[in-house]
Amino acid sequence: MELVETDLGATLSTLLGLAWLIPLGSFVAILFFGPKMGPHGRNSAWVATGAIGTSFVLSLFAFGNWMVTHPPVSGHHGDDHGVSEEAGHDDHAAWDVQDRAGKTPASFVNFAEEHGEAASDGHADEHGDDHAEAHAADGHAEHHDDHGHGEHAAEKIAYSGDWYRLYSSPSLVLSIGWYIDSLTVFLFVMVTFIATCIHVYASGYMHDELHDITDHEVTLASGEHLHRPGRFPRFFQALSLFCFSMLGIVIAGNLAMVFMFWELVGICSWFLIGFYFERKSASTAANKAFIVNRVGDFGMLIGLMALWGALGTLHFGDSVSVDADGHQVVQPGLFSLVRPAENGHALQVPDGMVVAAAANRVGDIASVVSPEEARAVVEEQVSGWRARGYGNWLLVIAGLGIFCGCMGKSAQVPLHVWLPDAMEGPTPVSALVHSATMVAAGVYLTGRFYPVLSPDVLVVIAYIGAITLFIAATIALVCTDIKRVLAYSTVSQLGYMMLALGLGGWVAGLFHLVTHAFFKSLLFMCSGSVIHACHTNDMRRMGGLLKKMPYTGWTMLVGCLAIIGAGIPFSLGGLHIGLSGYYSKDAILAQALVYSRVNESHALLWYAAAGGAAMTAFYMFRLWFMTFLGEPRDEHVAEHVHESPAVMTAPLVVLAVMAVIAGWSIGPLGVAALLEQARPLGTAAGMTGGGLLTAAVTVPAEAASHAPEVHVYATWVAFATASSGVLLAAVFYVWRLINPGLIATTLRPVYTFLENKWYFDEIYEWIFVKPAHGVAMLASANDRGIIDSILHLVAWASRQLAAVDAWVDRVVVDGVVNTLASVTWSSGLRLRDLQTGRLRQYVMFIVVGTVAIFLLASMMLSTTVASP
Amino acid sequence: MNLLSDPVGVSHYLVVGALLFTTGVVCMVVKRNALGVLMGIELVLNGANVNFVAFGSPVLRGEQASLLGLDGQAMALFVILLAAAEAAVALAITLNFYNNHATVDVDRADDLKG
Amino acid sequence: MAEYLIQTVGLPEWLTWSLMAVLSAVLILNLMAGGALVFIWAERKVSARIQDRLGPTRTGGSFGWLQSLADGIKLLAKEDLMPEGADGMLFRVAPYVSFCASFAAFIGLPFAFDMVGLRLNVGVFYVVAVLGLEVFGVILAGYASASKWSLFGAMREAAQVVSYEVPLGMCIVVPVMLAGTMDLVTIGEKQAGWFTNWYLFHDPFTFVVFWVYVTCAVASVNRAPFDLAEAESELVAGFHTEYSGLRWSFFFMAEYSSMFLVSGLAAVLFLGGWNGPVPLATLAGLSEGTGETTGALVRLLGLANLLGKATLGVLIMMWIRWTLPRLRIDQVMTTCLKYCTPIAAAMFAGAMVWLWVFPGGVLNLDDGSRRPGEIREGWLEGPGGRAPAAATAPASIPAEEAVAEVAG
Amino acid sequence: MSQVIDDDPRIIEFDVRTDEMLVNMGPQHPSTHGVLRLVLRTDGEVVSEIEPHIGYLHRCAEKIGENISARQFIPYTDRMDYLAAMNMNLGWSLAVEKLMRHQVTEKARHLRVLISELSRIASHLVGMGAYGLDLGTFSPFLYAFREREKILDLFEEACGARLTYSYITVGGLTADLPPGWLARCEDFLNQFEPVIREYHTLLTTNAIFVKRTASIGVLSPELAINYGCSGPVLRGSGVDQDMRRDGESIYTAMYDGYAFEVAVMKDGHYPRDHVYPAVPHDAVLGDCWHRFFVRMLEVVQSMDLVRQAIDRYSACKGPLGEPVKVAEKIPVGDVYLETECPKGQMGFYLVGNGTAIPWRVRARSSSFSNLSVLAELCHGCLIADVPAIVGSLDIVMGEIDR
Amino acid sequence: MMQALVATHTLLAAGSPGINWHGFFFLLFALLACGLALAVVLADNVVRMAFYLVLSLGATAGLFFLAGAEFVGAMQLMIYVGGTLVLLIFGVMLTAQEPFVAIRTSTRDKVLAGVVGGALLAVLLQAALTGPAWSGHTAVDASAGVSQPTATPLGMALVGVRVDGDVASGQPSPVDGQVRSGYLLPFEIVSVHLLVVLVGAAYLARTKRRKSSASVRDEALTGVVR
Repeated sequence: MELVETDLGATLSTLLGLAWLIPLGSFVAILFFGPKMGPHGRNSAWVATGAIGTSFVLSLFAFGNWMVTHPPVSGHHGDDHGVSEEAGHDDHAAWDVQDRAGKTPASFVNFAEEHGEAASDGHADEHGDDHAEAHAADGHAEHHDDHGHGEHAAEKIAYSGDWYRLYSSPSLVLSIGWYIDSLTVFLFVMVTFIATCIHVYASGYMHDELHDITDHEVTLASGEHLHRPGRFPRFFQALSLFCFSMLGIVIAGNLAMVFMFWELVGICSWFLIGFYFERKSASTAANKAFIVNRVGDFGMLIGLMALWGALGTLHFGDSVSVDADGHQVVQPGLFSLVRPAENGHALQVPDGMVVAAAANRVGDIASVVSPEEARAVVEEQVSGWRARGYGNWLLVIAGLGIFCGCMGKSAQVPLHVWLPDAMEGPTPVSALVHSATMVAAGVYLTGRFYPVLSPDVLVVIAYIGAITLFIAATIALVCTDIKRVLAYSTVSQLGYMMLALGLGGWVAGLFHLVTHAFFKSLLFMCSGSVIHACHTNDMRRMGGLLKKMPYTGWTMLVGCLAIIGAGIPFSLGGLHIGLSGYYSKDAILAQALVYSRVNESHALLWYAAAGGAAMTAFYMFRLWFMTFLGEPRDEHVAEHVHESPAVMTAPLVVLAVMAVIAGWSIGPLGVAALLEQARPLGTAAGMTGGGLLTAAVTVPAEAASHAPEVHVYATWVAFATASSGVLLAAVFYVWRLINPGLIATTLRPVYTFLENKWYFDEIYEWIFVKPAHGVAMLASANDRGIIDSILHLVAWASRQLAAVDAWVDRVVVDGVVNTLASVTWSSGLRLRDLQTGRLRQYVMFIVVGTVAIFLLASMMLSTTVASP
Repeated sequence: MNLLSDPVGVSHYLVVGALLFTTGVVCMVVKRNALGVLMGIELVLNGANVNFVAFGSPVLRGEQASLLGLDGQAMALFVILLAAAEAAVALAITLNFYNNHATVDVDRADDLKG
Repeated sequence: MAEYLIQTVGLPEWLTWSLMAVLSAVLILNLMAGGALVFIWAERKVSARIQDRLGPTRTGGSFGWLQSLADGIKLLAKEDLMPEGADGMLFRVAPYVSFCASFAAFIGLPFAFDMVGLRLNVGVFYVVAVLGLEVFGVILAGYASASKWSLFGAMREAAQVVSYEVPLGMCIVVPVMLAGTMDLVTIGEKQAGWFTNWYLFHDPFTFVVFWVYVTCAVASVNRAPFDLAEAESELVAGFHTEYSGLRWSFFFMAEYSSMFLVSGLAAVLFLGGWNGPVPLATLAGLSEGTGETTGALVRLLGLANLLGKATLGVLIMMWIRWTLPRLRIDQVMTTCLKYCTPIAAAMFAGAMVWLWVFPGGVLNLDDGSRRPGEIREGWLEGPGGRAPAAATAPASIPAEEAVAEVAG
Repeated sequence: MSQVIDDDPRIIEFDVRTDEMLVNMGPQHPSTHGVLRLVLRTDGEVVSEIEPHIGYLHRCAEKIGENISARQFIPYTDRMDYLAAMNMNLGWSLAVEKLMRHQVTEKARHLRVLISELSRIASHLVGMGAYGLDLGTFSPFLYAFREREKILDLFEEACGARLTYSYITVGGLTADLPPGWLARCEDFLNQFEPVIREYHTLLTTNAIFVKRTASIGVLSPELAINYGCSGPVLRGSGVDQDMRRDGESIYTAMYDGYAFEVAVMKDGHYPRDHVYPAVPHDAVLGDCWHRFFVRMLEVVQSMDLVRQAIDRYSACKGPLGEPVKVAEKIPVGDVYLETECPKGQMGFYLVGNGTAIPWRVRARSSSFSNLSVLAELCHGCLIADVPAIVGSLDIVMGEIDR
Repeated sequence: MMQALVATHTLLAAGSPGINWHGFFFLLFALLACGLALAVVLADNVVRMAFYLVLSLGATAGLFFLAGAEFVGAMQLMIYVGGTLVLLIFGVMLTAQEPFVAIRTSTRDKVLAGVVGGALLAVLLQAALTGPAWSGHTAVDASAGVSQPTATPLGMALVGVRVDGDVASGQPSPVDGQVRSGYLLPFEIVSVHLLVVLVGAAYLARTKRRKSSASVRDEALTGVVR
């Protein structure tokens, strides 16, 4: 393939850039021509689907290019669920590939080479000691010895560059750029694939919108139901924009761009969740999602400001530019600032942050010496200050801030409240929002931003994740709305991902993101199919649907099995067999186990994860059993149930297949191995740190979780919890040995507590909304009572004064003005003769005037020249 | 300097430009037909253009032309383009005037007479 | 030749150069006049064959090949009438305006490599701009004739030609973009090699745009089905209703040479110019630069190629004329503004994207000597710098090998 | 003169205010089919009013007819519709025969059908070719004339003349067919049939042709009837009338036993006895395209009739019968008879007073009525549409001016 | 005219003209341009005025060619002479009714205009002739300048890239070390301006008129709106 010889970065950026922009084109096309595309805009579905399909194909091309150029190697800490044992470890081959790739110039940023050079030009000598100090302070020194994977740290392949610079100054470059590693490429494939499925599915699901529809959930003041024209094109228009935004986040090369598309995703979700905006609930839910996300984004903005203010760049990767002398100048990006190569890619507080934190001292220095000297002094001092902990807080704030945004997007407690409400949107939207796009964005960004997160932040992330997964799972236990169960399960699974990331399981978390995307979109689309058939969301009115909807039922079973991580917990002839969730969830559990072993005080995380697994199994199968097994509970619903059309079931089957195989590895080919390529530099090893927010923690290397003693144990625990959950569900809902209602009455307070979703909404109502109302009322009373009366007084006084003034006006001022006016009037009357209205005369005037000015000017000039 | 004996230079072009400009102005003044006035404007713009091109010409100013670079020619281009736009609008105005007054005599267009 | 005259014959330089200028002008003039004669004869024969008749057979022996000459003599002898109410000066001057515009446009058209009246770096632009002036003659004729039919014809012509210049320009921009230059010689040079290097086959967009160009070209030279300015069934004879004799014949010479010109332009822009479908000369190891005699031969071959292509274009226009009915003026404008312009614009965009995605082109069969599809090569040198042909042609591939390749 | 703009639907936008002008089209204009003079009142290219001026070809034919005997008048009918002189002859002959109560022989009847339908083909060929010419394409004209020449060759063989035949005459025909004529006629028909398909390709289905004719000059059936239009012009508007079927018995009796279907659009489609091109999407019933198409259909229809006539004629034994004497007396009484000529219904009126010379002769010209509708059709059309509309009416000035 | 151009360039390319051809053609075109411009003023007939204007502008294009601004020259031919004047003649014809073809101006106006014009000319000529004398010395080297491509740098400049020193790349001009900016923004402004102007002109030129009752009837009768 000739692409090897060309610049892969350019190829990938072109392909992925096209894949990214095509949905935008579709959006624009539908925006302007949507209603004209066939009857009622029917063809807009094909435009949108075609666009995202094309993106998918382009992404596949990019993926193929990537796989050919950088075939994943199954490292020894890679995924050992699959058949990697047989595949062997051909590290040398991998190195060869890297070396060849490393020769390509320009946008390909080979960290090892570039930074090697940078380190060798005397830079390292200056700061050698400081580095050692920093190592000692952060406890990073041992990470090579621990795991011996230092060489992998140099293997990270990423391409970055800018398409277009929006704004450029020494202190800030805003650009539309790309940062492409295997994570980007793979997420592109995944997002476009799932989005394609959802587009196809939606073109069937949304067919109601093709004609005028009566919305029975909206009652107008006249008592009639709302009757409105269909909004088919609008739906696909928003869908296209949504895909464009999500792909923009994925490909973004800098945080500013991420933030732009982050907000675009937010506004798209607002469009889509509020698609039925005439419904009060839908518009409220849309607003809620938007506002809750804004809360997170506020944090994100703080993070952005912290980074920009201290570091002056928002680029992920290094950017290469040519200066005036024609030399290539490497401007380090965030990653290399936080984890510089000369430091072995270990985390250190970047100079900028240190200096920013030590602003007082810098001021002191600057007040004594000249600016040049001050700079030198500051440079000397930086490592010392760093050792003393300057800037640690800034790094933590930056990390927390960015994570705050991720919390909003990925619905982490306490910002999770929007997600279940977001079910008000059409089901394809739910599938898209909850699998591939919006919520994935948060996890993705956490993963992308991972190198900058310090252990303190990671602990916070882990706890937030654990709390989220636990709370959401408990709520899901008692939900009866089929989509809400899935929604809470999404929240719970997102908690898992965050937990994994927080525990240092970078691959595990993102792996779960990928597998979850497949099976969760499958589950949502299945539920959509069920809702489409039953016209209700209430599981209590379903039951026994399996016979009537075989495709939906069985594919949903696949989805349920995948989400609970069903698999065989022991090796069958060297093969571990299981559905996709099996691999990813086990990886998370294993990581949690390692973590809890390393940090005894944080053992709670492990229990939360394991308990969550059991609950996941229970509520998922509760859902499936209630929906598909047993007898129909509501005859009315049951009698007109039918299987959905092929355009809806076909994506289900496709996704079901993906939900099964997404986690498999064949030889070196597998998601985990692929993600391993994208692992941020320096994160393969564990790290120790913290002390700011918690006691010092050790984040274990992810490879540690692959050790058999950990992994086997975790696998068995996962199996046990999952099967116990399934069994319990079966006991309740299939065999009916125990009446669930009885339990509910027995544990009434708990049940009510859970049914009310831990009273989050109420708490927020009391904490935020009510006080806000109160403040508003106070302000209003203040306005009316005090300020208004003062104003009235002033007004009265003014009137009295005005009466006096009026007399003066009428007599004195008016007299003057009238005189002036009459003078003007009479002079105008005389001057009007000059205004002949004759064009040619005006031209003449202009010419005469010009000549006169010239003459005058030359005269003046000559006199001034002559006079001295 | 003697224009007739010197090699052709910027000054020569300036003279031509001045002549065209003046002719255009006179045309604007003399013509009562709105279209004639319009043609006068075109001549004026054209005269200005000659100057621009002359100042930007590497042939006429040699090395010194680089002081102006392409600006002269680019300016001439813009003038040409805007002249086209101006002609379109002026013609539209003329036609409208003709529609309303059934004449193109600018002396009859004295609705704004003071 | 100039050197020869100066050095050997000893003519004064200014006289020599004037002679050379006059010579090239006369050559083009002859091409126009002679071409018009030939084409008028061809039109009669072609139309006759299309209509199942023989056409002129007697004048000048067989084929009636002297018919046009006889007609010309008749026209010379005819009285040049002028209507009473006509604006005499404009009436007289109008045919020459048309003719001069058509003539002047030929200056920029290359007939073979570097065989061009004046190699301008804005060649395409110049040709189109000057050709557009032809419409003035028609408008003046229509106005000055003091005939309502003529006025109708002139108005139609003005509207039509001005409108069609837009899509025509857009079509022309496509090859200009591909070549990266407006210099016609360079554009032709870029298409050297096998016929797959022709811009017609460069990509699907250029293929489409060529046909748009054909449509617009036919329209801009006022040939059926766009011959509204002289629509004989509606406007008697349109703008030249009142013309007779020599003045009338000038209009016709202008029309036929414009046809030839747009065909030649099509040949240079899309059909490889003077490069044949098979690079015979290159295969034989020859090029313009290999020597005085062979170079001249190669140029003559190129000249034959271009004349052949242009003549083919003219014949196709004749074929169209004798087959299709005439469009109505509003339909002509619709065709231009609603079809040709958007299609040309879209194709332009498409070609741009194509160029971006496949920078090297797709179909290029490289004959080994020239690199087709290279953009901007030497654009800074401009027409003053020699095209790469002379430098690279003979050395890079031995003739035997090339022949063997083809044979194999 | 600017108007106050309101929602009045009668106010429309014009591009530029222009002044109307009067334009003379003809009598020496290439596309007015002879010496018709049209005075157009145009606003730019838009025709606001059109007024036909006729009479440039007036020869007092009717008055002459009142001074010569009925058979002597036959050559004058030749010169009415000189493109279909046979049909003129037939019309006059039948009218006189009706007054005389004269019955021609069976053989003569079939020969008359044969000849008049051939003549109809010849006439429509001119109409078709000239219509192409009107629309700016020259070649179909010559193709049409090539075929017409072949018909004229046949006529020449039969009667010795190529344009003014005087072949069909009162009481029969002047002569029987020469030997071998029928075979040559068959040859012609066989050769001609595929040529029609070419015409359809060249004109009927040609995109430009369709653009120029479809929805142009739409003549509503009511208007057509009100103006007395007839022939293809009437049938092109969808009115199902054909004198050969609906006429007086003395005329329809001529076609007894002949199978033909009137070429008119019924229920949205034309008779489907041959493979015709489909009606284009843009065409509206009653527009130029339909008028043209009806003529093309009638060519095929006439070919059918000619074939049938050849069979029947060759089956007839016995003599052709002699025409009446030149000085045969005409009975007292008046008679009016309309026949279906290629251009429409041609009527002859004569009053006999017992002598050989008719006391009154009048002709009703189909082209005259058809032309009278022109002003209605051309209102608001473009100048380029005027030839298209005039051509679609297929008028002959000789018949109008007489 | 164009024929003459061939000769000019051939001569200039030769480098050593026997007589000053550049001067000769300059004089020719200058006289043509000025003389025809004068003819525009003196002519009474509008169409003739337009015709003279076309020729004058064409001659100016010739001057541009001589000054080495080929692109501008071709542009002048295409847009100015081609586009603008066709537009103008269109207008002339649309409004050309007998009484308006020639509107006489009073002699008083003419004399006045002559005086004022003369004054203006004097001022302008004064400015033209007292400027720095760049002229002359470089014109002989015109052969080098003539063949320089003018279209490409100009086109590049219009899209914002200056070949002769560029802001985007920070490269100064090789000649004077100045960093120049391209014309992308003015170009865009002019584009939008043109669009707006054309739309405006189209709107302005339209007029409302009452449809005649006959056409209403026609429309109702045929159901066809044309």
